[in-house]
Amino acid sequence: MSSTKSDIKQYQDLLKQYLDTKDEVVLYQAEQLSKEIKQDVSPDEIIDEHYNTLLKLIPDMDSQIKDSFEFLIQTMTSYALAYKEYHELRTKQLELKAEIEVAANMQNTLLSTSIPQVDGLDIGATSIPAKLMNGDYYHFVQDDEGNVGVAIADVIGKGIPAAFFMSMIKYAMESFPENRMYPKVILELLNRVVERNVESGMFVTMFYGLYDVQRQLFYYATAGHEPGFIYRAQEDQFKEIDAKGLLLGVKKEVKYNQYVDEIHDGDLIVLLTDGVTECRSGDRFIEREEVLDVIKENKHLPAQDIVDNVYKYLERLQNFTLRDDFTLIVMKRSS
Amino acid sequence: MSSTKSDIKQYQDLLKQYLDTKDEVVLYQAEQLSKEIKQDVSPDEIIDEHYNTLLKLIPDMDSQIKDSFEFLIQTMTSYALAYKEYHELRTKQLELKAEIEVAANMQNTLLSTSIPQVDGLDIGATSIPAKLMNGDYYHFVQDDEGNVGVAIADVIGKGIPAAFFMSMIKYAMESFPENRMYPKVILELLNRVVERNVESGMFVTMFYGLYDVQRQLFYYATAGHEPGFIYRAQEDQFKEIDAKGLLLGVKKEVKYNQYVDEIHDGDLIVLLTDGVTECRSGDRFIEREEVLDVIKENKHLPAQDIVDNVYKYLERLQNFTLRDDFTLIVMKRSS
Amino acid sequence: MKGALTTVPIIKELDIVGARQSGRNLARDLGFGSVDQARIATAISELARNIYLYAGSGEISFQEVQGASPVGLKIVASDHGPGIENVSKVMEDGYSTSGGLGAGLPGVKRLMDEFDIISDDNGTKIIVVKWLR
Amino acid sequence: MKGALTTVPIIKELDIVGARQSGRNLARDLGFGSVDQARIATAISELARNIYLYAGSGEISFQEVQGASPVGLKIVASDHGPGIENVSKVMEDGYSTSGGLGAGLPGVKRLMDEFDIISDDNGTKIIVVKWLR
Ligand SMILES: [Mn+2]
Ligand SMILES: [Mn+2]
Ligand SMILES: [Mn+2]
Ligand SMILES: [Mn+2]
Repeated sequence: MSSTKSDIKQYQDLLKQYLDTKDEVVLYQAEQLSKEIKQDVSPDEIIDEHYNTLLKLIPDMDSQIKDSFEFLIQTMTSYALAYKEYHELRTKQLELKAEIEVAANMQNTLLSTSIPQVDGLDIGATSIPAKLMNGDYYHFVQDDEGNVGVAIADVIGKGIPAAFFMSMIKYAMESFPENRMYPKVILELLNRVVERNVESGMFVTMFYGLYDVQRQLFYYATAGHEPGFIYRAQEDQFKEIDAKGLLLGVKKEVKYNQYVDEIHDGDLIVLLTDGVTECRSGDRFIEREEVLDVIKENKHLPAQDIVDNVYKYLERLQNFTLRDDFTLIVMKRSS
Repeated sequence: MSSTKSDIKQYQDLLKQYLDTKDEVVLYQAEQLSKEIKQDVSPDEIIDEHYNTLLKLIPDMDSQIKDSFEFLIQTMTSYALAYKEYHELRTKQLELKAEIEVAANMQNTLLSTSIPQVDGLDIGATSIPAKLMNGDYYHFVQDDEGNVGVAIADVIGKGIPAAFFMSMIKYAMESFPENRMYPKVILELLNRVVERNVESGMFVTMFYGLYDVQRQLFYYATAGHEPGFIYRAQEDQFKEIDAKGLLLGVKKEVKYNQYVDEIHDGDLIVLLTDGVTECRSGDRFIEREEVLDVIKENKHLPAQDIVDNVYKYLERLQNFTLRDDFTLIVMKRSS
Repeated sequence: MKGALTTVPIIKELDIVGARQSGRNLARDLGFGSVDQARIATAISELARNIYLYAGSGEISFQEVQGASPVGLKIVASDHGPGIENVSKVMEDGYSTSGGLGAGLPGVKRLMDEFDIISDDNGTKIIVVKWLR
Repeated sequence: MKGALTTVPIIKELDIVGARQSGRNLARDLGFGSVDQARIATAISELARNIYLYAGSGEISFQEVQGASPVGLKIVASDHGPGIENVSKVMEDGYSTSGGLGAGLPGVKRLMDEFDIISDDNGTKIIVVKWLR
């Protein structure tokens, strides 16, 4: 617990100056000084310096006041200790954070997917982790005929363990053949992968969709995933995607239902994770309608802008602290 | 930044008592009090309380001293902030540690491999991480004819990112077909997987061996991995496994050499990572010969006991603090 | 002064001190003690320095408010600077806006009871409140 | 008193205060200022409380020493209690020996300049030194 004795001298000068002038500018300087010396001087040392400066200015100081400083310094010892621990903790935290950041970057690289460029289908997507590592996941594939497969998934839980588990899902999906695969088949295969690692205690919700670009049909199946929406341009309203299916990893052999919807010009397909709909602002839960309203207001924009604007809107409502990983995909048919 | 006002009242009483008695027992009580209120009361609030108590005791306090307290409190604001951050940091640190532990358990489950039971080949293996998560990896496979494939690998680096990357290798290996695959082919395939994720900046050393149980032949190839040893029972000595090959992930298309050795009755195959051979005791590096001596002393035991005894020996030499992940495999032919 | 607004323009560095002084006077009038006065002054410094350093100019305004508690001091710092690109980033500890040593916006948030920020191409507005306890 | 040894037995709780007082007097005589006196007293409290709570009885001894600096105060806390089973664990933050709120041995280590500990079935000996700067 060493201190920069030269810096602390400034304390003496400023204190004298303040006692002479009582000027706010000196308090401002004291604040700036305290920021600078904070690293090296602990609070009990500040008080000691304060006391010594006063002693020089007022040699005949009341003996009670003198004694009171001994008492104050003893009380401050605990704070000095906490203060030292604080600096050590910061160093440790930075190391750990750096390690996790490397892992998170790696995850970003590993999980990266590019958004397919398709005539007549404009796609926007974003996925933002609440902590450093993401336990949400989205993925696009495109087959030879240009049809677009889209996966959106959420590991129950967040942080490092969830992210770790999600990388497993990714490798499993990459091992699938590249030709057109229907949503129900993919979920059934993935269910087996997750179930095989059931001891990990992790479960995954996933929605898988296949957009047939020739016939403008959207096939989909869900494994307990947060329902998405289809915006019907003609009716100017959102319809919840009504699908059912068990989470991945709960049972060994699960059969998933497959659904299909026609997509018309100006319609939007909105896929999301519960981090979008269950976000909270203080004590108030944000209603799903509020999210949909923001999408509607932005529906004339390119899909990526819609997605980005919804994120910005909800980020602010949540005071810039996400409570859960946030993933949103918008697919917009425009011929 | 709220404070427990009832606790802080005790400060006043103790200070008064101290000014009356100047007794060490009161300072002792002040120390105990400060430990108790530390959670809720920040250092600037302590000083404020101190000042107010003094004001009551000495109503005609020198106005310079009064002003000096305003100045001291302003200086303490930075410390109050650091203090609040300290409490938040402690909470975060505990959360993060718990998270990493969950991920480490998951990794253990995911990377688990069972040791093949083969007539005439006794296998022992262990892998212990230096930190919470393991950047070493070993894996066994067995084909229809009972031949044993063995992989041992080390990500350059340790901790979370290394462990994360290793799970990628695992999934890549699981996606390979199950029929008999030769070491060089496996390394060439894995090299492509690692190279494809080259932005991650991670490299992997790996040794892959295939034990032909019919003909008692050991085929192997290495990707820059720490050389293992074959103990020749007839000569009663260890021979370093002399193989060469580039680390995984450095170049796009790499061809690996494949080697083969005959294994005779009583021979041992020893595979390891550099965490075994490069372990240090204080300033002294442990010689590879020392490790081999321990293996030789234990060679009459079952393979798993050999492995466990070597670990115990080196763990103690290193003062129970591993500097790198530790992985050791022993395969013992006994007809 | 309930509801009444005091505004201090921030153009040169010395205006930071002027804003502190106004804020401190108002806080004292409202009944805030020395600790809170010092904390409010520190928050004002940080907000005003940000304006001075990153937006060039702007203003800090003060208002007496009622809400969670009968008396509160609301401080609004606004500028027409370039705006903050990544607000969440700036709200992280260790990512200081005013050159390393400052408390930064997370510090301002810790010093006050309420904190809100709006930032876009048209500038930045930060609204904070301290309630009298 | 160079090299001379003062020993304070720790048997009842009040002995903790006696050990603090002896340590503080010696520290003052050696030229330590108020801050270091308070830190030394706090370290002594922690060591003496550990003896009182976990070993039942023991002693704290003080000695003037020379070394890294011309003047230092060496404090030895020893007991014949059950010993500490896992020293690495006890030296971790958050694993307090004296019931949650204490600074624990990591705190003692932070308060002093040197720290050593020997613990086995025959008891525990903790040696700490504070150097005069
Ligand atoms: Mn999740
Ligand atoms: Mn979620
Ligand atoms: Mn490694
Ligand atoms: Mn290694």
